Amino acid sequence: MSTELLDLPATRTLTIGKALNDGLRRAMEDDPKVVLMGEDIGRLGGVFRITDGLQKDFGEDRVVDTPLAEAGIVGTAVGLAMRGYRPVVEIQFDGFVFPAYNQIVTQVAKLHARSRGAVPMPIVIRIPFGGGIGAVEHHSESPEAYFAHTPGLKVVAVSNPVDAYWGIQQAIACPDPVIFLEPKRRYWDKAPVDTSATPEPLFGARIVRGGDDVTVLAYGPMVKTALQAAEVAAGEGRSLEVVDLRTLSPLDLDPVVDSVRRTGRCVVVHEAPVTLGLGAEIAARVTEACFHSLEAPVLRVGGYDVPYPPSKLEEAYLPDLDRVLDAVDRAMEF
Amino acid sequence: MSTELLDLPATRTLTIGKALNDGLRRAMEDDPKVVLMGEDIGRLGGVFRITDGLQKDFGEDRVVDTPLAEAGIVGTAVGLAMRGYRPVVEIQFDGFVFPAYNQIVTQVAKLHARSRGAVPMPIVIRIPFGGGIGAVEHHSESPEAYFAHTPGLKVVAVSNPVDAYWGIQQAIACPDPVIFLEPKRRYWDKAPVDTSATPEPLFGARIVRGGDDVTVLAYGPMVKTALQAAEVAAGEGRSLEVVDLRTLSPLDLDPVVDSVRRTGRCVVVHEAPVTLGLGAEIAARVTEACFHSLEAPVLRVGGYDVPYPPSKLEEAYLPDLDRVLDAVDRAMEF
Amino acid sequence: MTAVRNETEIDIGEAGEFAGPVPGAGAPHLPQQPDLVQLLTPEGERVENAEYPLEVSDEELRGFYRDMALVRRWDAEATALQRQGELGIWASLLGQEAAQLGAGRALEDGDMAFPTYREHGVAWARGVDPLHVMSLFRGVDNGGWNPVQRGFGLYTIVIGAQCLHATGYAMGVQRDGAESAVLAFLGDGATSQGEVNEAMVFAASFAAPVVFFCQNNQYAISVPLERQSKVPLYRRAAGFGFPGVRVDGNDVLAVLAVTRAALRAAREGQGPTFIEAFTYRMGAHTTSDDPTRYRLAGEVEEWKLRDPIARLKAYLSRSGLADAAFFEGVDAAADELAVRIRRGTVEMPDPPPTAMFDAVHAEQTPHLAAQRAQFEAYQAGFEGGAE
Amino acid sequence: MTAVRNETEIDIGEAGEFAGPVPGAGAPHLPQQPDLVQLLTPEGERVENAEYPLEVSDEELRGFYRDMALVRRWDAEATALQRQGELGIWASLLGQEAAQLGAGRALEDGDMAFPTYREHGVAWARGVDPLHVMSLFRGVDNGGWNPVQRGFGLYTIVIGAQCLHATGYAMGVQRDGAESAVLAFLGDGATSQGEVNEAMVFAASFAAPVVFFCQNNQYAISVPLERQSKVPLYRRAAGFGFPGVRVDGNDVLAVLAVTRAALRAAREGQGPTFIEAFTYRMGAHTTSDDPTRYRLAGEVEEWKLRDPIARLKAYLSRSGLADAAFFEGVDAAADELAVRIRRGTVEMPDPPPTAMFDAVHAEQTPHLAAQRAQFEAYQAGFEGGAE
Ligand SMILES: Cc1ncc(C[n+]2csc(CCOP(=O)(O)OP(=O)(O)O)c2C)c(N)n1
Ligand SMILES: Cc1ncc(C[n+]2csc(CCOP(=O)(O)OP(=O)(O)O)c2C)c(N)n1
Ligand SMILES: [Mg+2]
Ligand SMILES: [Mg+2]
Repeated sequence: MSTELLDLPATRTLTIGKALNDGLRRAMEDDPKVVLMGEDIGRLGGVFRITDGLQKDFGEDRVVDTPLAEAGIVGTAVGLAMRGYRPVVEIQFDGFVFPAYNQIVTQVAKLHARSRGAVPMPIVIRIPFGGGIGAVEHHSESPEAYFAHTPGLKVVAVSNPVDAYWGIQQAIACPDPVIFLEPKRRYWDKAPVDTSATPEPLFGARIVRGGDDVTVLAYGPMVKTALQAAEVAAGEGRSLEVVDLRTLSPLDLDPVVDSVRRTGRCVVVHEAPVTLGLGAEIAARVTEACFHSLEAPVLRVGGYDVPYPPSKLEEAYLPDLDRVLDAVDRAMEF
Repeated sequence: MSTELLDLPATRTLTIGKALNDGLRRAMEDDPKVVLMGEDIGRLGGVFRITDGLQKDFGEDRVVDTPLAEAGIVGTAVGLAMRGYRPVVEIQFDGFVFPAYNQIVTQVAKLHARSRGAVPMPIVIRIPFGGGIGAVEHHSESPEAYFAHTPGLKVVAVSNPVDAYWGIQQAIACPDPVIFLEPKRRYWDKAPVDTSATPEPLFGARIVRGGDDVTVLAYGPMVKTALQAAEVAAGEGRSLEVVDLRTLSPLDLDPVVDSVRRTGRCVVVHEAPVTLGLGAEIAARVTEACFHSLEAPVLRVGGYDVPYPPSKLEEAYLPDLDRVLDAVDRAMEF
Repeated sequence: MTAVRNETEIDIGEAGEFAGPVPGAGAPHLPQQPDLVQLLTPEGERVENAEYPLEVSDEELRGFYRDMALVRRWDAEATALQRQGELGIWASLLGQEAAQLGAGRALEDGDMAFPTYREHGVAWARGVDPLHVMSLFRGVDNGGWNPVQRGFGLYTIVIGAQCLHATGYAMGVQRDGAESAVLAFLGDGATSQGEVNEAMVFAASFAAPVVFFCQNNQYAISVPLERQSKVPLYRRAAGFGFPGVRVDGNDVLAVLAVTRAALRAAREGQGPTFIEAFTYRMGAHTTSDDPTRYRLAGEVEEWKLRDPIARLKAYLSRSGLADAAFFEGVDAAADELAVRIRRGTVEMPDPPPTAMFDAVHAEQTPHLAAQRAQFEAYQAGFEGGAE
Repeated sequence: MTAVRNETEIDIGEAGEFAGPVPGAGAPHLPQQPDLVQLLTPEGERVENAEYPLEVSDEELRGFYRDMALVRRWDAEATALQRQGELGIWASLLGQEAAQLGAGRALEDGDMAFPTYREHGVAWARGVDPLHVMSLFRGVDNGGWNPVQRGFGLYTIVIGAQCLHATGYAMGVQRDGAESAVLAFLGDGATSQGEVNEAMVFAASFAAPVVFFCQNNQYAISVPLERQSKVPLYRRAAGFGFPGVRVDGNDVLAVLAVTRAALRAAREGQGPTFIEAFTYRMGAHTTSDDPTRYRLAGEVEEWKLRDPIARLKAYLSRSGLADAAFFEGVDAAADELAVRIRRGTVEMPDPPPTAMFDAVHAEQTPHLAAQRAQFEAYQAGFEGGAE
């Protein structure tokens, strides 16, 4: 087994992609039951190289290049989990998770409840998600709401290298199934990661920028966009509080509610279509919890209710800092 | 071809099940391109007998007993639609739609957009949905939010024999794919149906009981529950306005907004888990549209965020009139 | 080389059982089927098959009879209980006792089975308490046994999903270096599901120690086999690169021998096998079903001639392995079992409503804990109000 | 009857091509493969196959060369354009020209083809303007041709989904009583998808006039064929009850003959056929891929000896059917095509952003109309603000 990580300084500047790779490596070193499965994850190291080098170091039994069948990957992961393994599945792109949908919704999500707790399902399903990379159809989607609506699943989205490094290890250690969403267009974003630190809990939101006027919620790739918007807003004398939701199921809304009670205004941002996107749930819950504090309805900035468009149109489709600021303006004017 | 319907009086008392059967028959008579497909829909007439007698009268090419494979059914329906047919697919139970999920989300929903309108997808996917029939796992689910979150699909839910009779015909005539949800535990509910009337549009909500204090929204099986609640509330001097949403995608919220601007209070009821159920979207939109009229947040009554429980627990799980009244009380007290 | 169209056509013709409109009906005596492993004829005569030698003690033979008779009695009692409103539904195994007991008894300690919703006979063989199965059909839970401990998965209602679980479990067995095998149950209808075929792809690709045991009971609810496949199902396997075999599913000895051989091969690292147990669903699909709508009474009558229990009884009697006292003893035991099952079922307490919140996750979420608390408060308030 | 384990093992041994670690690499001269239909050897010699007699005119032969050369030139230009940032990605067909043109030209008027994302050669044969294909890879739209009018479906990126569409379309052809057939394209990797196997179930069950044309180019991105199947893919079909055949996918004549025969059988009501075109992806999976990570250069070199275009060129030259002037003419036409494609691509206008709202439904919803209007107002306000 490799000891590659041991010889390195505790704090290094890592991309999200490399942080995931290191996190996976560390999880595999820590627990021999961790098995990675997916299409092209072995020799190729995955189309985004997130599993680069792991098959070489851990062998073909622990980093499994599977046949081309997503239901098969997730369904066999269920069996491996029953046998005491901790499978970590890579779905190559967001748009290709649907062949596995039946296994995820009717089996992965339900087996623990079905067995009244006798059968844990410590499966992680990694999905590079979201758009903005100029890809063809099915390579830019944001399917998180489908999973967050499904009881029995936990859903997280990371936005930065630190959360990527710790989050993947925490998701693997979690005894429940976790849909682990990776912001594919931010894979190359860098930050220093202290691998000797004590990580924050996986299932918690985090205030990433303090502010007074409007609370802006985002997750995954949109956190950066929200922060950019806050920067611009600050220049215009407007103070945005930005929350990285981090966990989408369960949602951690306590810090959000505290914030909105202070600011009185809330904007949620995501790439997924607005209708029944995470923003809908958040709006409903925040409104209920903050009814008497709200100066404006919770406003949502998201993808339009259309199939993800051809890449020449994705800039118009995707929320950007201007659309966030537009929503902030509308919230202020309400 | 049968002329069974011609010899009957225009107005008859029909169950929802029989109204669907008559509606399907009439659609098949009107358009030779209508083809029914599904498991056990032919000789058996479907497990709920919704297609009873149709194979006998229209033959095996138009009422097709398929192999046991939902992706296969929906995927071949796509091909038939491309060839100019209007396939009407029966999914035997809500919980068995997931093997077809990939075809529905990545193909049925997207082909019209993918082809820039060159390929219409006039497919109807009929799903008996919801609980309350004392069934085993996977036979009592409410998957509507998964579809309503998917751009490109239209989603309707019927609650009564009149809408069943006309709705199925309108869905078949619709050039777009329609997820057609049938309230399975109400299949045996009866009402007079005037088959010579002019039907209301398919994609519209309807106020089914006027009231002043709280607007209660429901669809499918919960409409009856909402009406029962209104009846009891009336006895207690409280006046509920009940809206049958009828269409879930697109939502028709104009009459809802009008109503809530009057009542100032709104409760949404559905069987699906609350988190990211239709109630979330409705709460978000109604709040935005009625922000200054609302006396209380939009409250949601739904299934809990757990897998649909074993049938001995479904009474505790499912919204009933008491839970609706409890929410009404909470809305009044806010 | 040429396309295999002609070969295939000839093959279909030879097998012959698809000639008539009703599968099997044209061939009431199974030995007419050239590709069927059989060790006990419908008349109860023991025959040998060189490929599948079977040593089985007299005690084991009587045990099989006892098992099958008891399971059949259980099944009848469950059907009666459903009629009386004590179960929500029941999926009868009537006619499939030999397939299930033969397969179930071929399993060894450490092996794992993944059932559909009809494998009560296998449950029995694995030592699952029948009341755990009853609680599922009563709507109390989804089956109360611990699957891994019992070596018997939970019933799986989504057709075919368990075949992938079985294959994955077998991949785990492989990684453990264990000498165990996995048995995946499926129906004839299930062979059409994509996931089942993916399970065959994975099993073949990884040479996983899994055996697919398909009970071809001729119907998927109302849909006869021909809609799923025009060629015998056991041939599906060869196209995926592993062996398929058809066994007389109403012959408990043949099923035992064939399943044992396949499991042994799996344990020895030879990879998967597909077994088609040719049998018949003598009853309705479930208690909700009305088979008179889609099949003729005559067909059922013909299959009665191949009854798996009568067949073994004939053999036991004829060969002097069991006498009237033995059969009476079994009947008495069956009656006792029925009483126990009836009493246990009707007395089964309803679960507490909060149970639905408790096993959703291994680590309960604050959200669900709060929802549970609200639920309890609501229930309590309601009781308070009723006081 | 017995399990077919031994049969299967022998079969695998006979076919032999799975012996080495690299598929096909151990057998650089295809005639070593006993189960491969071939009409033109890698050296360009015409051979006969009694099952697949082929009459083809000199003009047609030259046409095939021209088609393949032009399509290869298109492919090279597209790769270059991607490198220069004019396309988002490109999926090269390099090495698969014979498979695609042979299959494409076997189609008749009224037939329908359902491609994956790599069938540029089939698009060409169906008369689709290359710029429609380019617009997809440029991100302007998802392919601008009318699929039904062209008899050529839109590119399908979700692996295998189109096989069900093809089967359903064929069921429609059947209902219309039309004498047409449908050709479904798929890759070797796609054979593992459940939906593809379901398509085979449906096609067999309804004897639908559909032919599955699998280009086994030995890889699914980085994953070699052995991960999907240990036995030759064409054998998959027999298990579903219809014929399978393997053809030399780098031999345009053999592909034409075999595909024609299968389509004819389909049109005549004989049901589906599965064709495995044994070929090789000479380039990367797409322009995003780096094949040096998973395969050796030597393998590619060996396959160059079987190049489909060189092979036909050798035959045409040797048999005097084409002279230097002809080949120069083709080269000139190819250059012209490349210029047209380059110009058309770089000059292609971006679509108006509102396009994303316009074809979601056949009947626009009020909701989407409102969202579109908001979008326009937002865009306008933004432009106003920028002034
Ligand atoms: C995915 C899925 N689709 C449909 C059903 C409904 N259904 C329950 S049993 C059954 C037939 C199964 O037939 P077969 O596989 O032959 O098993 P058998 O019931 O005969 O034992 C069907 C269609 C289901 N349970 N799951
Ligand atoms: C359902 C699905 N899963 C994964 C992918 C990603 N992907 C694109 S091409 C490909 C390999 C396809 O291999 P094969 O079928 O052999 O076709 P080839 O590319 O070799 O022509 C994969 C895994 C996809 N497009 N769809
Ligand atoms: Mg069956
Ligand atoms: Mg390939």
